[in-house]
Amino acid sequence: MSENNVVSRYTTAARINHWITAISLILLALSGMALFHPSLFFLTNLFGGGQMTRAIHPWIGVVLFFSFLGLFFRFFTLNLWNRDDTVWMKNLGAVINDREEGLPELGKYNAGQKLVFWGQSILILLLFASGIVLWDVYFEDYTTIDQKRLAAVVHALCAIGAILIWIVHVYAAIWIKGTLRAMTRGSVTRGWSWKHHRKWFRQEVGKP
Amino acid sequence: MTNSWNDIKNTDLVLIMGGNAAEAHPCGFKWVTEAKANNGAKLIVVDPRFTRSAAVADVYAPIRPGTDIAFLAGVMRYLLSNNKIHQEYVKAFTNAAFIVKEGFAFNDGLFAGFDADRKAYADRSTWDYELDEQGMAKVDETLQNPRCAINLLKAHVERYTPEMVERITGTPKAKFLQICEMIATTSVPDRTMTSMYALGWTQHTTGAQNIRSMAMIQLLLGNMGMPGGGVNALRGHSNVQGITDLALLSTSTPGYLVLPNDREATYADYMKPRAFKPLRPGQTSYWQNYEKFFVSQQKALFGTAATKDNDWAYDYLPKFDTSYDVLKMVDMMAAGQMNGLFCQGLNIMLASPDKTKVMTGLAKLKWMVVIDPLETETARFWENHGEFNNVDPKSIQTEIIQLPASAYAEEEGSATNSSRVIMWHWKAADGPGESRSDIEIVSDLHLRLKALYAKDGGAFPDPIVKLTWNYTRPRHPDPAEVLKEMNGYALEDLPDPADPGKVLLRAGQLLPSFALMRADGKTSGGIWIYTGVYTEAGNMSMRRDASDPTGLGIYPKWGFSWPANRRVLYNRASADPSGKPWSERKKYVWWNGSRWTGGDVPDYAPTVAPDKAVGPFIMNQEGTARLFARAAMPDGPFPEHYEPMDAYIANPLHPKVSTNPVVRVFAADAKSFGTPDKFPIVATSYRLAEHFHYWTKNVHDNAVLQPELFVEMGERLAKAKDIQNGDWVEISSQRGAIKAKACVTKRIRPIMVDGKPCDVLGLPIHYGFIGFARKAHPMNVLTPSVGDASVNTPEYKAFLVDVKKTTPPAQPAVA
Amino acid sequence: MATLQSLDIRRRSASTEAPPQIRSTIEVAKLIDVSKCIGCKACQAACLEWNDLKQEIGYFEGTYDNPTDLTPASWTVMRFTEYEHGDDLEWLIRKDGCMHCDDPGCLTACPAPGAIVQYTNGIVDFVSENCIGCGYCVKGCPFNIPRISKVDRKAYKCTLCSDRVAVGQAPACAKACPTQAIYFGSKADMIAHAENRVVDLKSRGFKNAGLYDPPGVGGTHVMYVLHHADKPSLYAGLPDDPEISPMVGLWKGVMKPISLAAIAFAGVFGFLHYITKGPNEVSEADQRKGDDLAGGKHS
Amino acid sequence: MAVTRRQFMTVSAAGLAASSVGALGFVGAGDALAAGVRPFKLERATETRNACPYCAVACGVLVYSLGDKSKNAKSSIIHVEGDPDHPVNRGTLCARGAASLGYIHSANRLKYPMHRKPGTDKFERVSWDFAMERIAKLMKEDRDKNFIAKNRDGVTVNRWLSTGFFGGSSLSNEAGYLTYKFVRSTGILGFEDQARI
Repeated sequence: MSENNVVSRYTTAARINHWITAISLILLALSGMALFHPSLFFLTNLFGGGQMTRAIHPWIGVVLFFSFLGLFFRFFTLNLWNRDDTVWMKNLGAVINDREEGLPELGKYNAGQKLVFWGQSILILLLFASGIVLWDVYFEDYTTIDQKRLAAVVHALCAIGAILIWIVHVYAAIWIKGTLRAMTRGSVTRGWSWKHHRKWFRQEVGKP
Repeated sequence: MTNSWNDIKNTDLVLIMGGNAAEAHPCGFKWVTEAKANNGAKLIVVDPRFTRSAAVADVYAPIRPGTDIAFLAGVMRYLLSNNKIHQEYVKAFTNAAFIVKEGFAFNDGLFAGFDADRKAYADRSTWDYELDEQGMAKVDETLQNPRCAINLLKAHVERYTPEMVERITGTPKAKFLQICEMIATTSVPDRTMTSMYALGWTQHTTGAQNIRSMAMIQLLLGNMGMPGGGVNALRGHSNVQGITDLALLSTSTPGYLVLPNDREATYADYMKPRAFKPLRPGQTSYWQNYEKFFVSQQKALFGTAATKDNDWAYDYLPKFDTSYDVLKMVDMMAAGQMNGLFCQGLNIMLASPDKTKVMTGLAKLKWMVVIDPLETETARFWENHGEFNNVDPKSIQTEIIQLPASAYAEEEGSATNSSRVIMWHWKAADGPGESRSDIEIVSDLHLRLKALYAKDGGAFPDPIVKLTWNYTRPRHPDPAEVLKEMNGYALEDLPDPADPGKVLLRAGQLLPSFALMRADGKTSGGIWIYTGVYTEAGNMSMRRDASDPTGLGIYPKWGFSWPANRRVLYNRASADPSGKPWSERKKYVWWNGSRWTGGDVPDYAPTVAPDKAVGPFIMNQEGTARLFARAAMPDGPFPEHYEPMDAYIANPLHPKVSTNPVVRVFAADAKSFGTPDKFPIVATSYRLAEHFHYWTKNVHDNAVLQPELFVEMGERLAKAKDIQNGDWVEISSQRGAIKAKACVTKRIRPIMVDGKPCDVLGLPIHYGFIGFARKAHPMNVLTPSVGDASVNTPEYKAFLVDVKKTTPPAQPAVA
Repeated sequence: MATLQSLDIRRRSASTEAPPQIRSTIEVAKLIDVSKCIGCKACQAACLEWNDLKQEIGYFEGTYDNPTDLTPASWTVMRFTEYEHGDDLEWLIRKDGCMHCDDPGCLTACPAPGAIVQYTNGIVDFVSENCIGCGYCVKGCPFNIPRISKVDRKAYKCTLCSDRVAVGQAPACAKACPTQAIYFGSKADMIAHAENRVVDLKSRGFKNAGLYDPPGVGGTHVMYVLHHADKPSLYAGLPDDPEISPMVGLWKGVMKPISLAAIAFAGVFGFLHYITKGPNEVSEADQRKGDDLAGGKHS
Repeated sequence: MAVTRRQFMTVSAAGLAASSVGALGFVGAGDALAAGVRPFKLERATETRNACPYCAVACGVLVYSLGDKSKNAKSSIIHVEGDPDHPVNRGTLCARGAASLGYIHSANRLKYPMHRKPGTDKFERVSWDFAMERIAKLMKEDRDKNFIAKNRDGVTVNRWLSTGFFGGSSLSNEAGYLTYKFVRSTGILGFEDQARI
């Protein structure tokens, strides 16, 4: 740590893991949207055309899945739900309006982050499963056309869900200043920690 | 065909029996669908299997293979006993009223004159008419005489009751009667039935009699010579009609003339029985012209070497002591009596019955020449193909020369379809590699042989050295030039017999009609029935005018239909004795007061008035068609049911004469027939819509459409033998065994024969060990080497087998 | 404007703009009369030959169906069904292949612009150049027709010989068919012809004979005359009442705009939130408190 | 219409623009159509009338070949379809006829005369001249040795039984007639074709 007045939040490995996931997700969203809506088909050019987009998309999905699996096992214990999260959720309005005073002190993740975590976990699992069903190159013969049709709907719905969650996630990082550096430099300021994740901060400070 | 493919559209009822037109002749079958769709016609299919023809039939009836005569005789009995015959037609145009000689009889399965030692009807003298003092046949117009042909026929078929028909054929009585009723509806003058048959009738030891039975039915119904009527052989190869006309057959010469035999030592001996004097007053008896056709042919073959003094080179023709047909040749080969063999586009190893015998024969040859566009099993019979052809090349001493022939679309010339229409085809491209046309190959061989004999002499060189080959380019004769020779031309000026001052034809001019042929050597013509195909007006086979003025599908200006561009044979019979059409609906050819007219060329002298009472069947001495065949058939003047040589049951009609008594069985094959105790299943062989004989296994797309040999069997049999669809099974007969994949189908059901259920099994023929389709055992391993009593067409269509589950062939079936 | 005068485009997959619609041409149709079909596979052979397709040679699989299913190189196959009822047996033989729906599910499902087009004459054609091989057409099709090639990952199916029709010729299969079980012409003529055929079939005892032109997909440009029009599924599973799957409808219908709207809404919401609420920043006080907490520990 | 260089440039530029737009996914309907519909492949192929080689219906066929039969174009058959004028098939073909292009170009077509010596396990390529000379010699040897001029009763029979000839029923009439003349002149009686089997 180059500065003394920061708190370490993510290890280098965690950050690499996160960014692989993030980039995969963005690429998946771009390629997926290109194939989802005709007005966005031009995005296939980013991937070398329609055939390439179609071919690459599932492979990126595989990367995302395993990358996310890493994140999942890294963080799932920290994302277990507790009573404070329920309180926090009840005061979501206050959170959005940046009036967090009086809310319980938070651990490493607030309820919103936990929802992002669990939301993406479930959706990525569903996306992976439905994606396999749709991945005709290798798995065409294992499912019926009706199952594939269902998978297509599930895949699209989950993808939209995941994109929406991603938007919330990204926006939160942009809105809450000082957040981004957690994933760029691995550390956050003490003030940020105090303000947003005081319980976690106390724990970090209390560490030997 | 007596009629034509197009004429089928005029029919009211189609009976497909002894054939499977939808699969074997789909584009001809179109005219059945047209008749159904536009003429309200019904379609009846009688077949051991529910075929693709049956799939579009109005009525389907199963039948045990090899029992068609019982069925058809049953139909005759129904028509006669219910008076559903065309009375006036039968009386006037058939020999129904002719009185048959005393002494003619049929008892216990045998006609009069049987010689048990020779296994032949040695004395057929009673198979004829009573003649009067003038040598004319006696008739009883009242049909009262019990020896009238029709009364003898009635007595003969009386045994074929619906119950007996069911007992022999397995066709349920109700179905049989339903079909009889339908057939009977065409006995009226304004309705006709057409019969479409092919190898399902010919390939039996009673083959010719099968067809005769149908001809008799059509005569009883008054359907011969009628539009939408006739007996129509669908035939196999694209030019099998032409090649038959041209007599690439052991004992024939072109135009259905007959090669001399040992009993005809001199030309006079040969011509004597061919005088064909009329048997009724005033009849045409067209074969009286036999000598004109024969002499013209000899002039075409031997030119100036054929003279009156040397009896038109009579001795240049070989004489036969017996028929050297396919079965006979294979028997001789297997006995080591042959040294050389040519196979020009005939894959004998797959095409002949009893493949094991064929193999033995081929291996005993000193040399064989194979001329073919394709690789064949015959050319490679010495090559080891694992289980499918398990031979040791080292032990086979046959020298083989394989010559590449050009094929389809690579040469020009004419061909004759089964409607007897001669049509020209043009060349589109050269053949592959160094391939040559058959014309070039044959010409080269002949010229080399001719040169050898001219130079060195040898055994009787004359016919070879004197054979005409005076084409502009002898090694590459122009097909048009050859067709002109076949058509014939005048060798000298031909004066008009009516007006000697006039010349009918100048020397060198092409004959417009065989009527101008002469027995004095002044005309030449290779095949009289083709005369008119190439006249001074040009090559008629090239005509492509697709107009059909009458709408009856005659197409008179398309190609040239032999004889004399006639499309429906015996068409004079489409008008009643007074020359009026039998009905307006079936109007075809009629007398207009001064001549015969209509859309077709009349099969009759054009200006002979009806009151001259000349019969419409002008080729016959009596001028009528024959319900009673006289001595024309070796196995009886009436058809009789005999069991196939692999007999499933003892013949219920006469168990002591169960099979055809005059069938030729070679000594080598005496023990080659199966019995139902060892082989309890009746099998038949057939063609599939997707393949043509043994050629198309060499065509990728056809191999895609039917890739592998299979054997069809009913669910009952499969269950009894624990066979599932797609299993490998072994099929065995007295001749050998093969493996194939099972096709278990509802389309073959067991039928009740002689009171017990009979299982039928079917095998397609098309597979072998050469080609892109999966390798297979040739199915003719199973079939018997025995043929029809009249013409020795092998009995491929009814034999006994057994079947059991087995393992896949040792060598994987990879193409 | 279409480069081929005879084939104007009516619909185009994954396209936001409608092609020019000013001209009107006759609609064509292929009428497959199952009651005349002899299953000779001439249509299959003609199709393979005309379209230069090289189908792999298979094995006998216990049935006359060869190949056993449609493939990228077999755009039509005959399907044989042995239909037993009581003592009677019928061998129902149906030529299977693209139905050229008026409302084509494949085109609806296709995400690649112009990979599937529907001409004004009714032919639905795959434009291989634009195909991305995603297989959505397979999922969109109510008849299970398109097949994706393992070689070039492009979708293939019957084109109704658009190349032949474009120059005024009948499709290769229709021309070849020996028994006129395949008939080609204007859709109006084909319907009229079918009506005559139905009368003939009824006269032969097929009380339920009829025309198969399923309304669920807006009608088709390949129609069947069936002897048992009340039970199309007898014919090797011809759908009784085909329609584009509701799931495909959902996926390719309302979901598309709603999803985009949701995403846009999320973006707009964030933007508005940011400009109204401003960034969520750490105050000096929080900073100090944080330092204190950490500092206490550190010093 | 003559296209000036300037017009050509303009056209090209427009084409370039169009193709760039195309690259972004806005393909024009016409382009899609042009790409989608295969050009009609027979437009200038040479058409020859022939007859299907298979069954005895002998359907009329139109054979299309590459090239216009000009001196420097080697004809190669590219397509076969039914002849609509032919009264019997009226343009239709069955599964065999419709696939007959595959017969013409079958990999199993014979291209060269081949010779298998007794007891060997392979065919060797030989010249036509060798093959024909050999056949003529074999024929003459066998005929001279086994020709039967008279039978036991002294009747002139002039037959040759030790060699047989199976002819093909797919020969043209002319080839069949010449085959008949050739074979009959030698005295061969074992002379058959598919008509009987």
